[in-house]
Amino acid sequence: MIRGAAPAILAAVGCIALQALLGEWAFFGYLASLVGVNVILAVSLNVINGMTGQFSIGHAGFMAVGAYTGGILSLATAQDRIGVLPEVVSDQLFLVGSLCAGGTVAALCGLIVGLPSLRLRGDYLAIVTLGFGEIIRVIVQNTQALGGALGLSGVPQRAGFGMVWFWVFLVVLMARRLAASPHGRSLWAIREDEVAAEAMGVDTTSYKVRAFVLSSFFAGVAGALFAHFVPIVNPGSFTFVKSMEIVVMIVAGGLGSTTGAFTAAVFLTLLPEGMRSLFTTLGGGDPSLAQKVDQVRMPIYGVLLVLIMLTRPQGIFGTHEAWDAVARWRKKARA
Amino acid sequence: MYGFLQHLINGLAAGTIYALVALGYTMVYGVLKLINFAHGDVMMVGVYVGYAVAFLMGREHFGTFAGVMLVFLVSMLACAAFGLLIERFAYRPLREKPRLTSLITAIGISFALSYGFQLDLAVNLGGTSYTLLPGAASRAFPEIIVPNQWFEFGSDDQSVIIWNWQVISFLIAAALMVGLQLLVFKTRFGRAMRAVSFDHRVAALLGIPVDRVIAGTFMLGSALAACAGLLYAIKDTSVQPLMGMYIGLKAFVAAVIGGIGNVPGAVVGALALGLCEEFVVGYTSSSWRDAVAFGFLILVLLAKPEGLFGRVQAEKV
Amino acid sequence: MRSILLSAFAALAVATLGCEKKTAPVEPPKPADVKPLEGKPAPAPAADTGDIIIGEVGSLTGSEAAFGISTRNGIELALEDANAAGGVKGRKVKVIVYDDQSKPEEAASATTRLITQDKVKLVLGEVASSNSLAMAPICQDNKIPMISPSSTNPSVTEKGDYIFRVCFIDPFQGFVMAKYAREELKFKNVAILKDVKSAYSVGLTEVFERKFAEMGGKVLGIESYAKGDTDFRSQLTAIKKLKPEGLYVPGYYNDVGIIARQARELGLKTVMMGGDGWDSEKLFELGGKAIEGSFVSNHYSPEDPSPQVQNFISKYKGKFGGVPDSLAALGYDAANVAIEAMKRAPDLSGPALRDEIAKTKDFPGVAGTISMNEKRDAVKPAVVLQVVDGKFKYVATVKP
Amino acid sequence: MSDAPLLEVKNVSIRFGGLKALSNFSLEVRKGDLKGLIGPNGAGKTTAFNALTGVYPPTEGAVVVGGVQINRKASEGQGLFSRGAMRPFEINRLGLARTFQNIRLFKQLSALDNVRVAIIARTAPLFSAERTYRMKVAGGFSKFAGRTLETINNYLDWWRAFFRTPGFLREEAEVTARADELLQVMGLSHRRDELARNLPYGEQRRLEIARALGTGPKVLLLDEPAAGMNTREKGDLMVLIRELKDRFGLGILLIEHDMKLVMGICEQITVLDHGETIATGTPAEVRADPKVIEAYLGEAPGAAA
Repeated sequence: MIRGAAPAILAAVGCIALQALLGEWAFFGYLASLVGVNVILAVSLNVINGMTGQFSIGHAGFMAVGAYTGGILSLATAQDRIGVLPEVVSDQLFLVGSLCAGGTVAALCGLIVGLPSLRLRGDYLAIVTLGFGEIIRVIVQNTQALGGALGLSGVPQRAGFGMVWFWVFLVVLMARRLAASPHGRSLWAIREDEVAAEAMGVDTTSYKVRAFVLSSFFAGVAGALFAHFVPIVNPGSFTFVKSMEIVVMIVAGGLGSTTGAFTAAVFLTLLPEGMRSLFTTLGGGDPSLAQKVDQVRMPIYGVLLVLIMLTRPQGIFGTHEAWDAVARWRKKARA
Repeated sequence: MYGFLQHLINGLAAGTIYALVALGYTMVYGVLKLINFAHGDVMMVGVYVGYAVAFLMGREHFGTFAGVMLVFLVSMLACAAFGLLIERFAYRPLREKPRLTSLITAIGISFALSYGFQLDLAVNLGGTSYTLLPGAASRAFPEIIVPNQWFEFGSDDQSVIIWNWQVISFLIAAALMVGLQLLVFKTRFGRAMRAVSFDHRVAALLGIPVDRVIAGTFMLGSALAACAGLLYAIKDTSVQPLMGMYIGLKAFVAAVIGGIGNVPGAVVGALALGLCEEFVVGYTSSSWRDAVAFGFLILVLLAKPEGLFGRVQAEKV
Repeated sequence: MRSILLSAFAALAVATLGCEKKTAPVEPPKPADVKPLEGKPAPAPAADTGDIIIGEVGSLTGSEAAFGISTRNGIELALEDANAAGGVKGRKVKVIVYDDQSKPEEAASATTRLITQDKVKLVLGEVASSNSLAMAPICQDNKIPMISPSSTNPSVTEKGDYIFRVCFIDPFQGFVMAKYAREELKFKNVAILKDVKSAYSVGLTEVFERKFAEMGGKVLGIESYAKGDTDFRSQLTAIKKLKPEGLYVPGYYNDVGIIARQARELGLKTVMMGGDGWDSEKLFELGGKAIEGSFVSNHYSPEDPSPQVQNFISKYKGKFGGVPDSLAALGYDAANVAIEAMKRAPDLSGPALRDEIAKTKDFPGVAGTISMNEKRDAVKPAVVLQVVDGKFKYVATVKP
Repeated sequence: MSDAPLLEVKNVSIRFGGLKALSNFSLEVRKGDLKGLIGPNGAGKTTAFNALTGVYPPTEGAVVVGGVQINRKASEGQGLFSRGAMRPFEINRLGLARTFQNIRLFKQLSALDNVRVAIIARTAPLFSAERTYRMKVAGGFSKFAGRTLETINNYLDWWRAFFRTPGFLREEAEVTARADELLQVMGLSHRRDELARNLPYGEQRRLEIARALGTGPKVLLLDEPAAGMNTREKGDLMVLIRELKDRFGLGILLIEHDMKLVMGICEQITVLDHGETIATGTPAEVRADPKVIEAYLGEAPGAAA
């Protein structure tokens, strides 16, 4: 057990060190956090869409649940601290508490949505999850206690990119170990052939619901992290478009490939920012060109998606994993 | 009572417009098993084409039968061509690939269109500037048909109003739906469509030109969308690049409620959705409209997972 | 497994017991990780001779794009003027504009980038309050002053002492219209149609409703819609039955234009009233004749005969075509307040600029004379305009 | 013990709309039985299998597996409010496993993983699996509590996988060893790490049997196990099926087109035509039955499908 948890502990140490080293570099930190949140979302959605083959397009809804739960908890405990600990440590402990709470509430929502709807066939499941995401948004928008349309502001900004990337590590580790476990095999089986899986004694509904709950948990954590480094939690951040962006990431990366989802999330999140830099450079430092071209980013994003699909429909990685390639390579090197 | 009647009429009228868009979704889903997320945006393109035609045509032809027909026809034709183009270059190459990839392509096209149309782009030719892309702001749709009260029943306090656009859209929608039903069940093309929807590989073996049938379905669906879009623009008097996304989503919901892939189902689903939304707006608040629409959808699916009219497709084992 | 669960519970229990209130004075909690940049030498020697860079974040795409573009135009014009007049301290001022797609997280990202990568001295923006709220804490933490041209939600400047605005706030605007409706138009009863999706509209409604009632009027009913709706006939039918003398619609022009048209179609002949969200050329295109005779509260009137305003308008027309709306005017003012502060400031460090902006008093802006109050909100009068012949016509000024 | 039927089918009928795909089908399988189900194309053989394994709940009649009736209530649909027939996986856990006419392997998984999916470890992380099962069977509140405990078990199980606890690793090793054993029995050890879709046709069929055996069945239903094989392969398969029966103590029911194979290994044969059972008996009896000959007229009897 201790050995099993070792990578996570090492990662925690590594993330703290990284945070300490690069914490000064604010824009990098912010961008890294944004990328990290998207990676968590993509890798977790990949568990349900990629590994289990169920098409969910309401991930932003679970993210919203996590963001608001975590945000409100942190707002309520902003002035509290654990007496015996230094303030930074205590703040981070409270943050972890908020993150877990956000994840748990999102997971509960996942259970409530998943139990009835995972009996539905693919496209129908998609529309139910989409509907759920929209319903969450409307509820938030109409609830004054959650800040209504203006959103929740003043959440203590406690999440550094070290914390975000620690969770990224956790979600990737989870996905990897899940994929190699009996659970993961059952999920793959459901993806490949639901009828056969059921005939082989796999309780497909139960596995699907559990995959959904796990996926929602991490979406909730991602949302809660988001609330702790973006100064305002606004219902506009969790629209259908956001859900779509995450779906796009996992499909572009290759459905079922955790490393693919990871890579695509990093790439697609940095793409707009990168285009911004590129245009600034091309414009010879003339910012007015950059700002004109800034507007073209979204249409280009759309066209790029079409092109990726046309040239590499199985996604960048297919169903392969980067670590499998590494393992094969090492095997070959040894032989 | 009057209020109820009024809501009933409004809901049905809104429903007929949803129905026209939903038909496109349902038909494409029927033949390709593809949720064409770009459908709403094709509709938006159609509306802008209509806008341009009306603008070029000039104000004096507004309200005349010929003028209105011209706007509708040109916009529907343009959309059909546009649908054909999308099918040919974005969907056809992916037909044998996993369905998700086409879905992502559809999303990509939807993004490109709805954000692309938000750009302000004009070219200067011979001193006059021509707008190529309309920009983000809403624009007033030319009054090719001025919305007015066609029929009012009751006194000033308590009255039921029927609008001219309600009657027009109802008539157009009804005519198109009957036509579509005839097309699907009485013509060679319809038979080919049904064969393709059953299994396009087998259909190809039987000598049905699958590519042409699918392309035709896309064109038909896109033309219907353009028509619906114009009716919508006349009703709401405005156009906006993001309009397609929302209406498209709603129409998709309607198609699923009715049982996606089923033509009468799409119509019933759309009417049900229109009524449901109208009553929510009328009796509670419009901010809850979307939540209730989706809630309604979820309830329907939970009770009847294949939609109201969808058939349970027993998987062959 | 069990032992682990137990120890987890134990740890939780200890954590709960060990919990106590922080003894530190109540102060906005400092983020643990984003370190302020104060330790760094702010004006690098080499940069002293180059251009002065300021940043702007705006919605150039997305649902609020029209506002963002107007604001950008105004700022561009102000910088052009300032540079033509010799710049600040002999240096040219340049603005870097980033689009935030009307999304808060993008606004935060753009702000961080402006401050840390582009090393701007000052940040302008945003129009939408929710986006400004995303930017404010970042500027505050980095001690870079931020001036919002037109975020009217009160909470924006509450985020810290580096956050300013050159416009009045929502409660004032609601008050202005209530006062005008009750005292000048002598309305006894009104109805309200609010946009529940926008905090702006909800805020204006609240104040209007309270003030109008305090002044002895009666609010017959409040109906609501959601931004992006395009069919308002249900709500308008309900309002028609109430027979109000006036209808207050504190929304954005996109919606208002359509609302007005549909109201007229329904035969609702009530006088409509609104706020600065109405201000756009597009309103007249969308609303057409239906909007005629309505009253709005606004930041400025293009009819103001003062040479400064007319000068601004003619330059704007020359460069961008069309009459500048109030967002352009406020963008212009915000940039000018910033430039003036930079001129006065001994150096261009954040704290120095902050102090100078806070000292702004009786600054002659295009959109009214600006004085910063202790809450860093501009204290200035509002104008009431009426729509006549497809144009806003000045009718009155209401002082705070 | 051994004389109680493992699978008992009583007067089962299945209707699709107006079409009666199967009517009054009855059958018993006991330990050590090797029975055959034959009939021309479209006779309802696969439909019968689907009825037994819970894919389509029977419209009428009763199916009893290991003493438990699997179709308590005939009800269709898959909505929230319809409960009744047992789900296929539950039936499988009662000891009924099957293969498919059109091979339905998990194509993107390795041969080993295909078998491992079927081997479900019975140890539980927190509450004993036996106890939760007993509680669930007891019914009433106890059933609810049992389900809750089982759910908790299921969720905790993930964390065992996540932390790679010693118990988890031991169990995984056991599962792998068992899967390897089954692969070896089916002569597929050399294909262990290959993707199922890359296996030759005959081996895919054998892998399907290995997978079905992985679930630890008492009764094995084989749907055309020899389809697409050549004569030699068929002969090998015949031997193999008999071996499996004895080695694992199974009852086997198989569908086959190839008369020679069926006649060669089955002790008893049921003949279906248009959903009706037209004959039951030993191979010799069936072969002589005039109705059977009539049903096969026009179709060359004995010809490979």
